[in-house]
Amino acid sequence: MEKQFEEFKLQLEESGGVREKIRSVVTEIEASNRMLSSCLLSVHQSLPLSGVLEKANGHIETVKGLYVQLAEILKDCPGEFYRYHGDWRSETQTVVSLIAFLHWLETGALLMHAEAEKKLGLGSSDFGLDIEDYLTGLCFMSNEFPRYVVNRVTAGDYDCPRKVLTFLTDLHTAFRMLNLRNDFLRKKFDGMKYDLRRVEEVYYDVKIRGLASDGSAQGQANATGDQLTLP
Amino acid sequence: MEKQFEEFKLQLEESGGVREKIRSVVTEIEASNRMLSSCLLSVHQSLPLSGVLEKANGHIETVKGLYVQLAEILKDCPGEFYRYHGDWRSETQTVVSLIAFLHWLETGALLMHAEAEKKLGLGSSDFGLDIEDYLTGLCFMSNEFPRYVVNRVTAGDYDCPRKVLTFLTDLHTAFRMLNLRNDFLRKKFDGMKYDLRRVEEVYYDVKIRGLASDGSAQGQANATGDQLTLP
Amino acid sequence: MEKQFEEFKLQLEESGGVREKIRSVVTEIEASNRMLSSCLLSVHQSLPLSGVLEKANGHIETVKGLYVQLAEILKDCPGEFYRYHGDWRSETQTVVSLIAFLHWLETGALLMHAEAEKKLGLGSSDFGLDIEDYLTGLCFMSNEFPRYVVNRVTAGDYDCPRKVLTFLTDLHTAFRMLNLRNDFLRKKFDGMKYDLRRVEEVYYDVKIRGLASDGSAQGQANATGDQLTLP
Amino acid sequence: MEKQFEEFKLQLEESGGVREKIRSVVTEIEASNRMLSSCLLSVHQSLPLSGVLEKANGHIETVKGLYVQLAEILKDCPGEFYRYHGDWRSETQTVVSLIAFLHWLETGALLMHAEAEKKLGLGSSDFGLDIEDYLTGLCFMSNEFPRYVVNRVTAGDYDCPRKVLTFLTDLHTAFRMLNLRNDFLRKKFDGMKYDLRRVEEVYYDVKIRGLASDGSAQGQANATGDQLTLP
Amino acid sequence: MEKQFEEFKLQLEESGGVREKIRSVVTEIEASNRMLSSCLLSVHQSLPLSGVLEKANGHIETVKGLYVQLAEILKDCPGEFYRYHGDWRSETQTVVSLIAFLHWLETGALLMHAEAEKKLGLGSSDFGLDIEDYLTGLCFMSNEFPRYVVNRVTAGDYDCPRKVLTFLTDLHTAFRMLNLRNDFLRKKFDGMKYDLRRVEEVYYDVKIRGLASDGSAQGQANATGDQLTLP
Amino acid sequence: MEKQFEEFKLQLEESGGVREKIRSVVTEIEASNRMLSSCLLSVHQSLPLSGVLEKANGHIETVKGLYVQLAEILKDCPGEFYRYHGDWRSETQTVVSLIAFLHWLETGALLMHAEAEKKLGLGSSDFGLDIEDYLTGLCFMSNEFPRYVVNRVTAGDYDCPRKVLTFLTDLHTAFRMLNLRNDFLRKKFDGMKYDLRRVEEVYYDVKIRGLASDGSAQGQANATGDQLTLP
Amino acid sequence: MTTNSTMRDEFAKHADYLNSLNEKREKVVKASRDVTMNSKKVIFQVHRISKYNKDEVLLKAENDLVAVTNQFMSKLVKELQGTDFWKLRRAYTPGVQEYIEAATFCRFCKTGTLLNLSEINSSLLALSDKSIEPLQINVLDYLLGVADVTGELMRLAIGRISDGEIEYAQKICQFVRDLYRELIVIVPLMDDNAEMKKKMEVMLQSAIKIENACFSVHVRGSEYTPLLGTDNPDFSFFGVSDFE
Amino acid sequence: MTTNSTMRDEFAKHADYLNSLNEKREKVVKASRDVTMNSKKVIFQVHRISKYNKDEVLLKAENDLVAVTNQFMSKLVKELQGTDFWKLRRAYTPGVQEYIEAATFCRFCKTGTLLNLSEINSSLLALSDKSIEPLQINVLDYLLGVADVTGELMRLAIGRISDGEIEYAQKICQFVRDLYRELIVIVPLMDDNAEMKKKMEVMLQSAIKIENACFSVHVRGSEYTPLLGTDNPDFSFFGVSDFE
Ligand SMILES: [Mn+2]
Ligand SMILES: [Mn+2]
Repeated sequence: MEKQFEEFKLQLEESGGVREKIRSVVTEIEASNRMLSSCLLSVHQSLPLSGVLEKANGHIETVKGLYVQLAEILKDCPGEFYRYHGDWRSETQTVVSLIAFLHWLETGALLMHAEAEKKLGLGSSDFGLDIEDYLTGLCFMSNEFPRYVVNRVTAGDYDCPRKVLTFLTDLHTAFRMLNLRNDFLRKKFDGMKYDLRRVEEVYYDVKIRGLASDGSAQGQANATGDQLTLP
Repeated sequence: MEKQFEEFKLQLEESGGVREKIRSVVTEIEASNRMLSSCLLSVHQSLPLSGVLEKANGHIETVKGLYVQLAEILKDCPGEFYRYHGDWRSETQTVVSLIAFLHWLETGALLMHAEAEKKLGLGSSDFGLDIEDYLTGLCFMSNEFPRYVVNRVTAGDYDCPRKVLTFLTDLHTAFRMLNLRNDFLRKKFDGMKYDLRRVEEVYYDVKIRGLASDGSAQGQANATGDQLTLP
Repeated sequence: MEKQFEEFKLQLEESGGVREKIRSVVTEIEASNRMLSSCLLSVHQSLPLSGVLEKANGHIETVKGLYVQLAEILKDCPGEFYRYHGDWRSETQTVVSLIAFLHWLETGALLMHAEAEKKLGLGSSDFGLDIEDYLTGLCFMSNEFPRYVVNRVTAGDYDCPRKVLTFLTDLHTAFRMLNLRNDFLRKKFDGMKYDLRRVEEVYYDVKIRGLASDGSAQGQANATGDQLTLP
Repeated sequence: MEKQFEEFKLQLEESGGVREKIRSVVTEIEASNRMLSSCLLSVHQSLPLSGVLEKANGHIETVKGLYVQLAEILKDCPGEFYRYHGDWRSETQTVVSLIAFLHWLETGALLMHAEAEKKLGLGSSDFGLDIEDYLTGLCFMSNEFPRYVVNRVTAGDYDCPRKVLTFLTDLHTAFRMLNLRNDFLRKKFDGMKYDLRRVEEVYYDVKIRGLASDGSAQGQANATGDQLTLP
Repeated sequence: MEKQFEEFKLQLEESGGVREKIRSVVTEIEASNRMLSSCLLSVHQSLPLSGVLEKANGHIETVKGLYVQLAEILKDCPGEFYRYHGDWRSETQTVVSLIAFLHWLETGALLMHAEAEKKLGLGSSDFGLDIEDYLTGLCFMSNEFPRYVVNRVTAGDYDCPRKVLTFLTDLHTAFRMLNLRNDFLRKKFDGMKYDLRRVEEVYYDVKIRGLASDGSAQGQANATGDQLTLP
Repeated sequence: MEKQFEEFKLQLEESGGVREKIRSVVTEIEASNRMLSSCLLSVHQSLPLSGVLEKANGHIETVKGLYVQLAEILKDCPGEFYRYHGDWRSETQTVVSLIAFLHWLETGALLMHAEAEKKLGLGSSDFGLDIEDYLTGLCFMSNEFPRYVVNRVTAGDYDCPRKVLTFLTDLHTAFRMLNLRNDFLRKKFDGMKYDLRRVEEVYYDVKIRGLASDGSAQGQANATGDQLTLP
Repeated sequence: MTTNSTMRDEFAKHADYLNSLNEKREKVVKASRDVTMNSKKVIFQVHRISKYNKDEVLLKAENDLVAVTNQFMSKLVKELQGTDFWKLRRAYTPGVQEYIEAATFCRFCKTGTLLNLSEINSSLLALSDKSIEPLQINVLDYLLGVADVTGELMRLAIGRISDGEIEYAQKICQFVRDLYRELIVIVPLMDDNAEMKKKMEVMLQSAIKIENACFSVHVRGSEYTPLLGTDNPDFSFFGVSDFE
Repeated sequence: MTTNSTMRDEFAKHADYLNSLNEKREKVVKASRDVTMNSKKVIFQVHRISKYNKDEVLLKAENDLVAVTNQFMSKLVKELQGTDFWKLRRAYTPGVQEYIEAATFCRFCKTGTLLNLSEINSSLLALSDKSIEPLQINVLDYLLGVADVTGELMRLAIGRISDGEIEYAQKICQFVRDLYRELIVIVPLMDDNAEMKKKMEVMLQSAIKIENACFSVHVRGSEYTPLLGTDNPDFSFFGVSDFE
């Protein structure tokens, strides 16, 4: 009996050590996420977008470095990715939502799963970006849009709602293809329709007042800076 | 975007399918556990032990078959043992507690981790018996002993408390070597001391009344059947 | 549209009326249950059992009258027993627990389902005693026994634990035959084992002190009144 | 005692079996509802209505088939419709909301209770469409209209708000005739007034801008396809 | 002990009886409120105001009769007004909102506390109108105005927003004199700001289009009937 | 604004750093406590007391060193003892219970507050032993005695119950001088009554059998070693 | 504008009303907290009872209770004078309940009986200014306080057994059971009984704890009854009296 | 017995300690409640602001706040003197938070800036007895109070829009956003941040409410910008000024 427990002791200490290392990196990821999030929040204030994006990309580099550290730690535990997965899941969903929002700001397009992995320095080893985490992150990203379009319109950018609406409608349609289980992700996705609805209403508000361009005439006069030219 | 979600759909359906298959086997394991538990419970009623053990071993064969099925399902998902682990964790802890108790009844010794794996047909493939599940199972087993000694003494078996006490004290000492995290297992282990305490009290009750043998003289007169001769 | 809603109005008012009538009877059942329960509580105080039983049977007559009223109300809604069932379910479980306990006090035997229906004046019409309610009631009854045996022993009745233990063990064994769903009843039944365990401990306490009769010698001297002679 | 529990075992297994069968059909109904809902949602994107309706009617056929299966299962349990009713209640309310919305799109009129039953293949046997489920479904349908009129107006259909407003006002007036209990349905109905209010606001928006036709001149110019011609 | 509890039982049964009587009257008040509300709601549909008011006043007579009944019941419980107050509080807040709205429709002025009491037949005995209920009722009344002005404007009454705006602004200013706790009333009062905002927006809409009269020339052309001439 | 928050961030990071340092020391205290507890637990198994005490005192030295480290850390945060107090409160209560039990084993007397501080190397600086923690620790110590006397009697030391009983009775009487709030400490103190009761029962058991010495004749025959000679 | 100033007058009245109501409520809450804290002290004083100091300890407890009544309940009564008691009930019910708990606890220890609500209320009459309606504690607060006292009685019973006063413990057991049996019928009649329902569960647990303690003493005593050559269990060995 | 009496002496000390700690806690709780109630009144006074009475209303609010400081905060400070501030923090934190809320609210309305913790703390220094360590509000209570003020700012913003003060509303909006962006980074560093996390959610909702109101005014104004022949939306139609 004693010999067996001797061995258990070693194994438990080993996995305890792994957990401790993970915890420490995850705490740093959370702090970086907060910085990134705080930085991205300034898009609501119509500061010049280029400055925001540059600063944000700096934070992403930090986060990427941390994920590489995580992957390094996990390298010594082959086949145990999902054993510890719960320890960084929530932070990963957050970071996906942030980098996907940022990507949309930069390109007007959806950040693909492979791109997200690349941005976080993952995917080459066993340590990948779980699909459900990626999808949950997209749902969180969607939650940012209603506030964004409202503030863009207040800043005089009447074209933004249409663009966001197109993007969100496509995303929502794509999600509907999936057969989601009755779980956390499903609930988050069910919430996405409220974002869509709110964006529709904002679009309605500018459209009915004749403020929205019809999308055909690109590049109309606008005075509020560089945010409009991007997406 | 569509292509990516197409692919997600396939992957989610696949893992959904795995989960469904697991669920169905786990439901059967749970039912078998109930049968096994029900069968083992009759030791509290002082039925002849040999009959109980034989029947119980039959149920274990069933459970073993089910675990082999589980392992078979998981074979197609290399590296994902811990992804689905939560789906059968609770049932596994229960079955460990039952077969360890049975093993003690048969041999008076602790069922080792390797023996437990063997009894459940596991260990050869990726699908093993998680150490923490094994340990949690032992804690659950310990919970059965207070009731057992009480009923054995009522049935006139005054030697049982001493044997159980020795066994539980050793087990408790072995557990104390481990550096448990502040989690479920730790809480269960913390509960073991109440079992120990209760068995000590029963031993005290028989000892102070001069009913306990001193352990040196084996084979003293007892009238209640074959249970006493085993451990 | 109007005509349809006109009709709905009538139907909703009708079923509303039924519900109101049921509510009023159920309130009375609850009050009677309280009286009955208060009356039965005196068995813990070792008052002469015959007086308690007589008074209790009086209350049961009242309850029976109320169930007959309920059945009468339901007669006008054929096929809708289960539509309103939730409105009296909890009170029915309580009353079953009370009359089953009373029955055991009187006869030492289990109150059968058919007997319970008869005691409540049910069974002839569509209005029967739902099996799961009956079983839940038995679980509630079981919760009374630990306290009962403790108080009986304090009152000097050392034979009571053995009788109760035999009864509860049989009941528990019978219940184990059932394949209960993972619901309310299952949880209540899972609780029954704690009652059993407590009664075993009380029996142990009297047995180890040589206070328990061995069950063969009936009618030994006891001074605390008529409670002992019954079961 | 044993014989009684033997019998209970059979009965519980039987009703457990019924429940399992229902569960499996209801899961399919839920999936079909999701397909139907997803299909109907495209009316918000101003796709040609005729295609949407055709596809939707296909899904309804599937759902109808499933309800026929449910009714078949229940045939063996006369008088127990309400015993299992809770198992499909929520899905039924959803399907009613969907087919009623579809019906309005096709005819501009309210789907009557009898029509709803017919669409779901119910009503001939014991298995009918519970009135409260039907009414709750109508409330859910009402929740779709605010979003619908917003999107229709955005798409240039300025006549839609008036039509919806007339319909919702009538529906709301009809509901007000009912004396609803203080329950789930009542809460849902209380929510309908917010839908009404929102539609009034959209109507106000088009009216004050002189965009709304006055309802007398049908067939004014519109460019967004066939949706406008229907209701 | 028994004697005291006997007495308590009588007292509590008595107050239970009071409560039951209150409950029955309150149910009727609630039904009358629904009728009154339903009647008043037709002002949103631009029916001739005089008819609406007449009918509404009829309902108020009914409600008044019911409050007199309540006061009668309470007469037997001197000093216990606030013991039972919670039983009719919510209905009283509703009725205040309705009669205050009606009063505004009739006079364009605020219904004072004393007037409200008079309309409900209260104030002479112990049974008065609680001030916080009165104030909460006024907040509820305020919630009706945004919908009202929207519908009035839709019906062509462009003078209504200005009148409502003046009234609501004064009411809001008056409310700000109060020091509220962080409770229900404060939350309701917070809502009044949004009503005010909405009415301003409608006023702005008509003003900017030159539709609003400037308030000096009464009796300008309007085609939608008698509603405008009143306040 | 930014400047102030920058400063806050620094301050909070600093106190976060303090917390982290504390956490690390407290983890070590917890581990040492487990060792100490494990070592003291062997008194239940009747190992020679002197060895146990020596080993235990070694562990206490370790713990003392850790508390000195804690005090050192806190030196940089004057006046903030109670800010971080919650972080080591539970461990301190545990260590008090252990050293107080050890002290009783060595001297038969209560470890006073000042003595406890001294044993932990505290009291000279701002970092003291909170009185409520000390008292809670004493309650925890009391919980050990019932088990201790049971095992001592089993080991043949019939004099132990009397000594423990005297000590616990005095302690209980002293505790009753306190006016406690309805908090954690009161709940723990309530538990002490049950320990006292249990020790009395054991004392009664040995007394009634004539096994207990009457306390006047020290040094009566005992065979189980040196434990008895100490307290 | 006239309307406007009429409105202002109306709301000025309401503002005064709300301000004074709030101030009164605050004062009542404070007075209630004082009653709570000092009633708790009385309860702890009673728990200092032992086999030998009973009279002395109870005398002090009773004096303390009188002080609570005269100093703190009277303050509460004063703050409440002229208000609707039911309106501010939530502000003072904690204090009143704790006071009931302390008063009934003292009484039981003194006489073994339940202190009646009418007795308490008549003692409160003396505290009130004669000209204004005096505070009378209502049945609900009384019952809520009485429910709490069973927890203290349980603690007392365990202590009494330790002191060898088995019969005293059994008397407490009987008393708690009686209370429970009476209350179980009354609870559903109480105005807002969610709080009381929780207390009933605690009360049942207290009763069971006392019963288990009595059971334990009984079986232990019974084991040696024949040995000691007597019919009645001899509990004189219980308690620590014989070695002090 | 010696042991016994030593024990008694020891526990007599502890009893005194616990009694005086409890009494002090009670006094602090009461003082804190007074601070809360009167700070709330200051907040309501600020809300009485309108386009025209700004100076007058704020002057009264500031005077009221000074009264709260001198009458009620000073009482709290007095009760706390000589105690470990962290030990009794739970007893006074509600009052202190509400006080921070009132003080920062006043300051924002006056100057559009955030009142710093150091300013508040230096004003408290004046209240303390010089010989004893003065009460200094800690960062946590300050931040919790500041988080609350955003709710009041939201109410203020809605009111300002009604008064036609669109720019004022936008200034508030900017201020609340800045606060949120600063706090979001700091929250995880706070000692026990469950309470703060909840407040952050409320704060975000407040920000969104202000943004929506600003949006609504903006699109409505923009619709007619061309019509009015100007580049900037004309908000002069907002507010009730023009018909009074
Ligand atoms: Mn208490
Ligand atoms: Mn506030």
